[in-house]
Amino acid sequence: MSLTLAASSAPQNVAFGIIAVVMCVAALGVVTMKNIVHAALALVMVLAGVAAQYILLQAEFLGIVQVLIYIGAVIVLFLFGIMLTRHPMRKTGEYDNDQRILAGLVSLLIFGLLAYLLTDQFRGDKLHLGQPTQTSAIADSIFRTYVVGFEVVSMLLLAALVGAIVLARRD
Amino acid sequence: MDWFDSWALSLVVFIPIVGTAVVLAIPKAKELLIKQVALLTTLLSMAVGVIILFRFDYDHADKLQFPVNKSWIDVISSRYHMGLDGISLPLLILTLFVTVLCVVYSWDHFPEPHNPKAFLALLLVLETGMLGTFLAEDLILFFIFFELVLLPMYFMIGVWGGPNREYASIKFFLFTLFGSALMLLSFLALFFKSDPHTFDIVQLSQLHGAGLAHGTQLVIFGGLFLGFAIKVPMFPFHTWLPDAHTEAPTVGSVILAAVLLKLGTYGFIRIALPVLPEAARSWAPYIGLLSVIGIIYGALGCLAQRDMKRLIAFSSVAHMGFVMLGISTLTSFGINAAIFGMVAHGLITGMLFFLAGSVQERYHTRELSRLGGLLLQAPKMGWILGFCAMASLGLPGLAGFWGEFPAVLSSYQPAEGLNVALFRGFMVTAAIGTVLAAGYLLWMLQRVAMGKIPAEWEDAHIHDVHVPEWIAWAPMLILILGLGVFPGAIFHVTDDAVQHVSRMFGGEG
Amino acid sequence: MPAPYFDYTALLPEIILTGAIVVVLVADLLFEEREKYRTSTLAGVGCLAALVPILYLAGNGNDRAMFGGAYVVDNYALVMKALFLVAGYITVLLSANYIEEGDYYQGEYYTLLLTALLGMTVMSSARDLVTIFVALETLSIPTYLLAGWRKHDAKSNESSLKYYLMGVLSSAVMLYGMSIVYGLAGDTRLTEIAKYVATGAGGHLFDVAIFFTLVGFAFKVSAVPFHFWAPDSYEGAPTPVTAFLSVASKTGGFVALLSLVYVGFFGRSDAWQPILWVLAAASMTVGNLIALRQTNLVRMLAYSSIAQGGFMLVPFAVANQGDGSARPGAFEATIVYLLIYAVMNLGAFAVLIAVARKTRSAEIDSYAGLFNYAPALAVTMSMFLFSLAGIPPLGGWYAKLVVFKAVLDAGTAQAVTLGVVAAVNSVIALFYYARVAGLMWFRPAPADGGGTARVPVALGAAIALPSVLILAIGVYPNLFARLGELATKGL
Amino acid sequence: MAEKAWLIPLLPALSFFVILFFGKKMPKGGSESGIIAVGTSFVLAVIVAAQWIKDERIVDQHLTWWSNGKAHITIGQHVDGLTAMMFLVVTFVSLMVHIYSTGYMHGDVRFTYFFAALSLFTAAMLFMVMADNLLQLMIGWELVGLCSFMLIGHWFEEKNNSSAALKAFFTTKFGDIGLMLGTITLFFAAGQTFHIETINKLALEHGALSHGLVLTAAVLLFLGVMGKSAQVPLHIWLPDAMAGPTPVSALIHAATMVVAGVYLVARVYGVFWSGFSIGNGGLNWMAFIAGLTMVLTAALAFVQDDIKRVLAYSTVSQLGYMVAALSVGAWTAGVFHLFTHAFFKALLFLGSGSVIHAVHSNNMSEMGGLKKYMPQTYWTFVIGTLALAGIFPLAGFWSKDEILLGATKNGYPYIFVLGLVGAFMTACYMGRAVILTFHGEYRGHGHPHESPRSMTVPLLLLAVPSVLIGLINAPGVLKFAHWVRFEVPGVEFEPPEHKFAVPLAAFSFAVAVAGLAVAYWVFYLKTAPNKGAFARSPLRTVKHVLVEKYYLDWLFVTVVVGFIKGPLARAAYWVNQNVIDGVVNAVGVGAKLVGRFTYDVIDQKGVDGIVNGIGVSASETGGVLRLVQSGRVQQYALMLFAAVGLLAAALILFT
Amino acid sequence: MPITEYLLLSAFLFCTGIYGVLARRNGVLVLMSIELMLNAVNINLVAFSARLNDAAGQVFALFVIAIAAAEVGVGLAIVLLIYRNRVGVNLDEIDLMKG
Repeated sequence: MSLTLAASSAPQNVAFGIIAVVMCVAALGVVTMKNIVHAALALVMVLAGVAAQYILLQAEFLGIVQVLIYIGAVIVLFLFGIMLTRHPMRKTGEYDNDQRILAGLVSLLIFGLLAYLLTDQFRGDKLHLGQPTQTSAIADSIFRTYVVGFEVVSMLLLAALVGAIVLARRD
Repeated sequence: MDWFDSWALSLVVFIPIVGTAVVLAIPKAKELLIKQVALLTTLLSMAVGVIILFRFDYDHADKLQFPVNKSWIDVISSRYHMGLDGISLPLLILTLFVTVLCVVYSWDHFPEPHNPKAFLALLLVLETGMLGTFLAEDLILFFIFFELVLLPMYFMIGVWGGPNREYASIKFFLFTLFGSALMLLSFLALFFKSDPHTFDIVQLSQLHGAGLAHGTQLVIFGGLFLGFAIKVPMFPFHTWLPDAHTEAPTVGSVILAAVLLKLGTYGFIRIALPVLPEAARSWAPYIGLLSVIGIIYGALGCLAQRDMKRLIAFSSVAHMGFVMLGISTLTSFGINAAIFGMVAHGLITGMLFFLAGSVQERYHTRELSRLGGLLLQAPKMGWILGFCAMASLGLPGLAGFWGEFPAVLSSYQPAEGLNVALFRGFMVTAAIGTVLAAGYLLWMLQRVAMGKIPAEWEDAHIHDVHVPEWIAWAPMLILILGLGVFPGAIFHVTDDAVQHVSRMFGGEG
Repeated sequence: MPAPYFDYTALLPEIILTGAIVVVLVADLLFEEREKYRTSTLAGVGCLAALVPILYLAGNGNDRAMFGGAYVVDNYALVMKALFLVAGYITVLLSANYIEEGDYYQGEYYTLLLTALLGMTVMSSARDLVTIFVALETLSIPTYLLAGWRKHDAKSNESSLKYYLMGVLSSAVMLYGMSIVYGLAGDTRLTEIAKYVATGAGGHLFDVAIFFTLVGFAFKVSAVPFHFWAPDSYEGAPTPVTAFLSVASKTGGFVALLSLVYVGFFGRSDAWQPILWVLAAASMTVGNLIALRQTNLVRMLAYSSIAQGGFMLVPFAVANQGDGSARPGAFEATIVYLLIYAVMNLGAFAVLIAVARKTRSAEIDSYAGLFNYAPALAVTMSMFLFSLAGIPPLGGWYAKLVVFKAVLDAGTAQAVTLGVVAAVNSVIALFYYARVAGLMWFRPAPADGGGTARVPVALGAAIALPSVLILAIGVYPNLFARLGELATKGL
Repeated sequence: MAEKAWLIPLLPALSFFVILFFGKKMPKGGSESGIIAVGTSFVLAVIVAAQWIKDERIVDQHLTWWSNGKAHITIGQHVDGLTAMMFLVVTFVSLMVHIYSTGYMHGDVRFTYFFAALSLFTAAMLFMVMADNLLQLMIGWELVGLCSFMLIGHWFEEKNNSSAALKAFFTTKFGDIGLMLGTITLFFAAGQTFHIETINKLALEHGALSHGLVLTAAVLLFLGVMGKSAQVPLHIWLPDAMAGPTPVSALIHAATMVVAGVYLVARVYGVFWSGFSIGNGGLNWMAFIAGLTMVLTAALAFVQDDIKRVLAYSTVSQLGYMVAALSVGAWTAGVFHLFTHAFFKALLFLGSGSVIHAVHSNNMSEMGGLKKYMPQTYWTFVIGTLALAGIFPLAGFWSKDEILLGATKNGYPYIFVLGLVGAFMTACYMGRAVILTFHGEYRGHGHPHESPRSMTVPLLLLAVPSVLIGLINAPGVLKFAHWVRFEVPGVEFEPPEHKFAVPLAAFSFAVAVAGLAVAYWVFYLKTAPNKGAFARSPLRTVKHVLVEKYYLDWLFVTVVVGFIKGPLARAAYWVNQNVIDGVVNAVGVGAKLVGRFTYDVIDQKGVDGIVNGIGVSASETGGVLRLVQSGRVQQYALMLFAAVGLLAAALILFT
Repeated sequence: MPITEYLLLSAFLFCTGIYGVLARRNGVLVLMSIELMLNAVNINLVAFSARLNDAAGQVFALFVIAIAAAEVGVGLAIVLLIYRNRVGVNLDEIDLMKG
């Protein structure tokens, strides 16, 4: 599938555009929806969109990992989180605090800055997508340059697991 | 005795620290032992000082003697460099001497909350700091010793002080730290602006600011000035002094007056003037101006006091004004006078604080309006008070005069390049200051010592001078008189070294 | 493709730590409930054991670079690792009684502590963005959890939450910055990034990317305005954790800053120098001013550590000599400051814990009259406080001195201004440090006479060791100055 | 012996320490030590004087006291006629006072201390007299001031006494500013030396020093003289100084210390001569002040009830004569008056002390008729009075006459006129004092009696020179002018000397007699309750003349005396008490007020206020900043992102 | 295919995440917003990886994904803890410590 998409840029552009719009709308949904479960579902859409973009960018391995970890694990975690912390008495629509305007201003400021800088720097810079990245290349890279990080992450995950259990368990 | 010559200064400075360690190791309950150890320590240090006094080569008082120059913090090229010349020697001996007397004085009466162990330990640390400052020949070393006195003094005022002690102690601490922080910046600037980079005071004095732009010199001198002027203290940085003095326990006040204030003036003579003579010349009129303002201002402040100790404290502002006036003339007369003035002020004001402490101990008040008739109830103490007041107001024949008169004298003809008319104006003002000094000191004497015994104290049993007081005071009184009659004892020691300094300012010496 | 070169000797400290983590975790499962305190001993031994290869490596003296320069074991890394391990060891000492006596999970606690230490040791050697990121998260995530270790205390929860949220947000910003840096420079290794920097390309985007990258660590070192979490988290977290946060975790941030700035971004000093200037000045001033008004000692120390962080940032602001070369002494100044700061701050927290065992309070007022019933604690606490204030002859003065020295060496108007700001701040700081010391010394003992404070052996050691060190440094600073010099030579 | 003249001050100095440390254990409370020391000094002084008369060799030696580079500060002795004379005067009067005091101060609580102070004073005074340089002179000068302070405040239990002591010290100290600055000026003018001979020489050598410089120095030094020698308007301390024991008044505040100023002028005469251009005649500052002093303070003596105050004002007036003499160039006359005055004024004071001792009061209103109770005191007092009034051939006549002579001859007619007026008034108020004290009815309480021998013997011993000493400068003898003269080796300069003029002498004698007569008239005849006694008095003829020539009576009594005694003296006294003294007191009060203002407002509120204000504002800023730390994590996050955004924007904009 | 489009998408997601973090009061929602930010970073990394034709960017993204998962786990544990002690997860009600 990726091969066909990569062959010409026009369909890729179209696909990017559609997915991007969906992602943006969904992202806005995540941060504005009045229903927390809807928000979580919107997040699923964003994450799925991200996975799709990875694939568009020829990073298939990453796209798969994204689907597995995010949609498979993280979202489930979130849903558990929502269930466990939902207050029986609270209604929907109380999920926003009172600094929305300032928050909007600040995020707009940063977006403006980034948009300006990015377009300024990369104007006219085209992506020349060739072969999709081989998973073995990623593996090579991990074990040649980032092996310490890789090993440490495992310890980190262990520690996070242990710690999260300690904190989350009822006693 | 070569061994002695190379170890003398280290010994004299660090014996008190060893004493501190020993004192700390003794259980709190064994008070007598603690006191004995402390006294022994100070005496030992004093003994080394006395040997130094004998072995000092008075014909070459401008040369650094007993030098010790070892590596210390080579990473920043700071060295453990100490030496002794004619300028340091009197102050060194003064410090050793006063500390011994302070230990003796406090023998039987430690102020509340008692605790001799802590008190004496702090006193000994303080001694090391003071001695080290007078001997250091390296800016960083100087800085360390200069700062080392802060902590013990802070605690001394804060723990054993009067009712307003917390305010006074923190004020003292903050003020001095503020000055010394900027002073440190100046030290570092000197280091980087000197070629080759060095913290060595001797080398810097030989360079005397060569290669520094005038503007840079002025700024660097400004930092040094703040550091030292606050310690002196000069108007308008003096406000910590009355509070600190008033609240400090007697021994603290004595040390503060006798030695601590001299660290600042000594800094001017040892560092600021020789290292940056050009800037000193530009700054001198302002220093002179602040000095004479201090003289008059201090005197006026004294006249307003209701508290005996605070009055004496304020008088320090005026007296140190004379010292600084002498220094600001940049002449050998002025600097000689300044050094003499430091020693004299140390002895005299120290004595006055001792007296104020003893008066308070007996009457439990220092309110001038409640005191009176000391001469009737404790005549010896009354006469000593009179003697000290006279010495303090600069009566010839007593030590105070030789600090004051030559300082006034020197401002008649300041160093080349300084505005003569301006300094003559300072001279006249300072001379008027001597009259004001007479005014407030005699007024205090009248209030405290003369008159009838107030009804309040008629039945009180007021003990005249105690034995420890005699032991502590007699040497000081003898010195006040002795130095008044034989001023050469100090001038002879300082003159060569002072000429060395004043030559930088065109003094013919 | 050849297998990557592993220098196991160089990696030995990390390997030992990993082993210790596993051992502690397993031992915790095996030990009876009342034996669990032994996990602290194991953790302590782990820290010390990891020190052994460091000493060996330092004696050996060769720089060892691995993985294409992504992981380097040089003197600088060794000095910092040693610092982390010693700080970790002292934290273990501080924690032993605290964790045992409270209703806490012990084995897990030490597991997390050691994991964070692992992250720090990795950070010392990390010379590429990914490893730095991983190390940062490894040292952060366990501490997020540790901050909330007092599970039933709402303040502890809150502490954990704030720390976590702010941490994650700033690492998000940092990651964004890193992604741009990667995109522009085309590599994650700092040495390669330095090459890109030398070309002068990248425009403002690169400047901003550098800034974003630094934000993650500015958070870690709690530089104003990224400091907000610190006081709240410090106050709420268990005190040994606070000590660890304010020393080890902060140092971790600085290590990363040092690597990034000096190895990676150095040539781009017109981007990071002004930013760090502002952060330094703001941290010192804001930290000190707010500290003046604190009533809780932990909180006061939090603000004080913000201000101290500002001092450590000062040399960064003058790091470039102007000709693109690093100012001798600036790098060293930060290292020396870090070393001395670690000693005195840990000492202060050690005493704080010891006092709190007695008074059950960290309120400043509860220190009144301490000198009268626990003179040794009062004296050591005063030593640490005044050392933090930079009063000779306590070690802190030397830390301040090297910072001032770096500033004066630069001698530019901006540098001297910062120097004066720092000087004034050191005076302001004295006020609140001295106030606490004053309370301990100047006030009478509380009405009940105070009784006596019993200090357990481990805690006693955690107080005594820094006390001795702080005096030794103060009198003979060469001791630590040499370490700083050594670290600089490595770079 | 002259080389060993330093022994003369040294002995009393040693005595001071002996008395201080052992006085209380001595059988006579230390007085014997003082008497022996001063006695020996007196003998030595006599030897020195004799040697001087024989050899006329100036001894000028010094040791280096301390040095500053090439400038040597020395201590030394300069023995010439003036020194020798002063040695004699000081040791003799001091000896008399010592002896007298053993009686007068008998039983005093601080008897020993009193003698210690006397010894110290004597030593200091002699040290000052001996000085070969201005610095040493200044030191002695200040030390005598200290002793004066101690002795005025001897009975310090009373606030008035201690205040008087303070006032004396303070006022003279004010004058000392001038002395100090003048000394400094001369030190540098003379090329960094205090040596008096050198200074005199330079001052007199034409063109060696600029006139402005010498004038400045002279004016400054004269300020010191005004303080010490109580010239108007700095005289106000001296009458108050009478609060001290009477022997002290005799020694310090009449015979010796107060003439230190005169001595200074005489000693450094070169500077004054050139500075004030004395040789040119006319008006100079010094003469002006001295002239005022002579007359004004004499008038004040009229309205005093306190016998010591009468003598005090008289002393001020006589000091005016001495300064006037020097200011008109009559150097010998001035110094000679100093010399004679010392004897008879000491005599008068000791006499008054004797009276006071007898009646336990200073007030003449509580005396009267004492002639019959204490004849020795009476007669010696009368001798003193006559000497002071300038009655031929007593001591005062000769010296006063020379002053008037100098004034006329050297071109200072106003000094001559004022001198005559003063002489008249002097005779008059002294007559009043004698009459009120010794004549008429006893108005006091208790039973007065003659004083013990220890007191009367000194009176007698002082009476002898009071009568005779003037003769040494009588025409034909003129030894004094020869022995005591102003000379500077190497400089051709001598103050002018004039021949005794009989008409002038006769005139001044007449004025003095007139003064006494008027006093007799006004204070005895007019006020004596017993007219009968008067009727039988030998002066009936005089009375007759005056009564018959009523217009004369009217003229004298109503116009002259009435004016002097009434409005003028009262006005002067009012001015004195309220204006001059008021100024001094106001200076004291004012200084206090300024001090209080400086302290309360400038220092505590201003300087200290700024300091504390900085502290408070720092703390307040901290308080405001704390508000930002709201505790809400999302606000923290907002800050974080805002900072990120703004700093990034700044980075873009400013780099 | 201009890279700017990916970068702008990423920037948009990032800033939306920022908004969410700042404006949402529910702890879980805040955590979700953080995920938006992290994913934005990953898009950047992958896009650059494609541009540079370098696997490192993807490796970086992998690490981010792994660690983000750990962070979410930890974050949810903390939120849960708070919920237990306070019966609520509204962040603006959590202000025991301030000043």
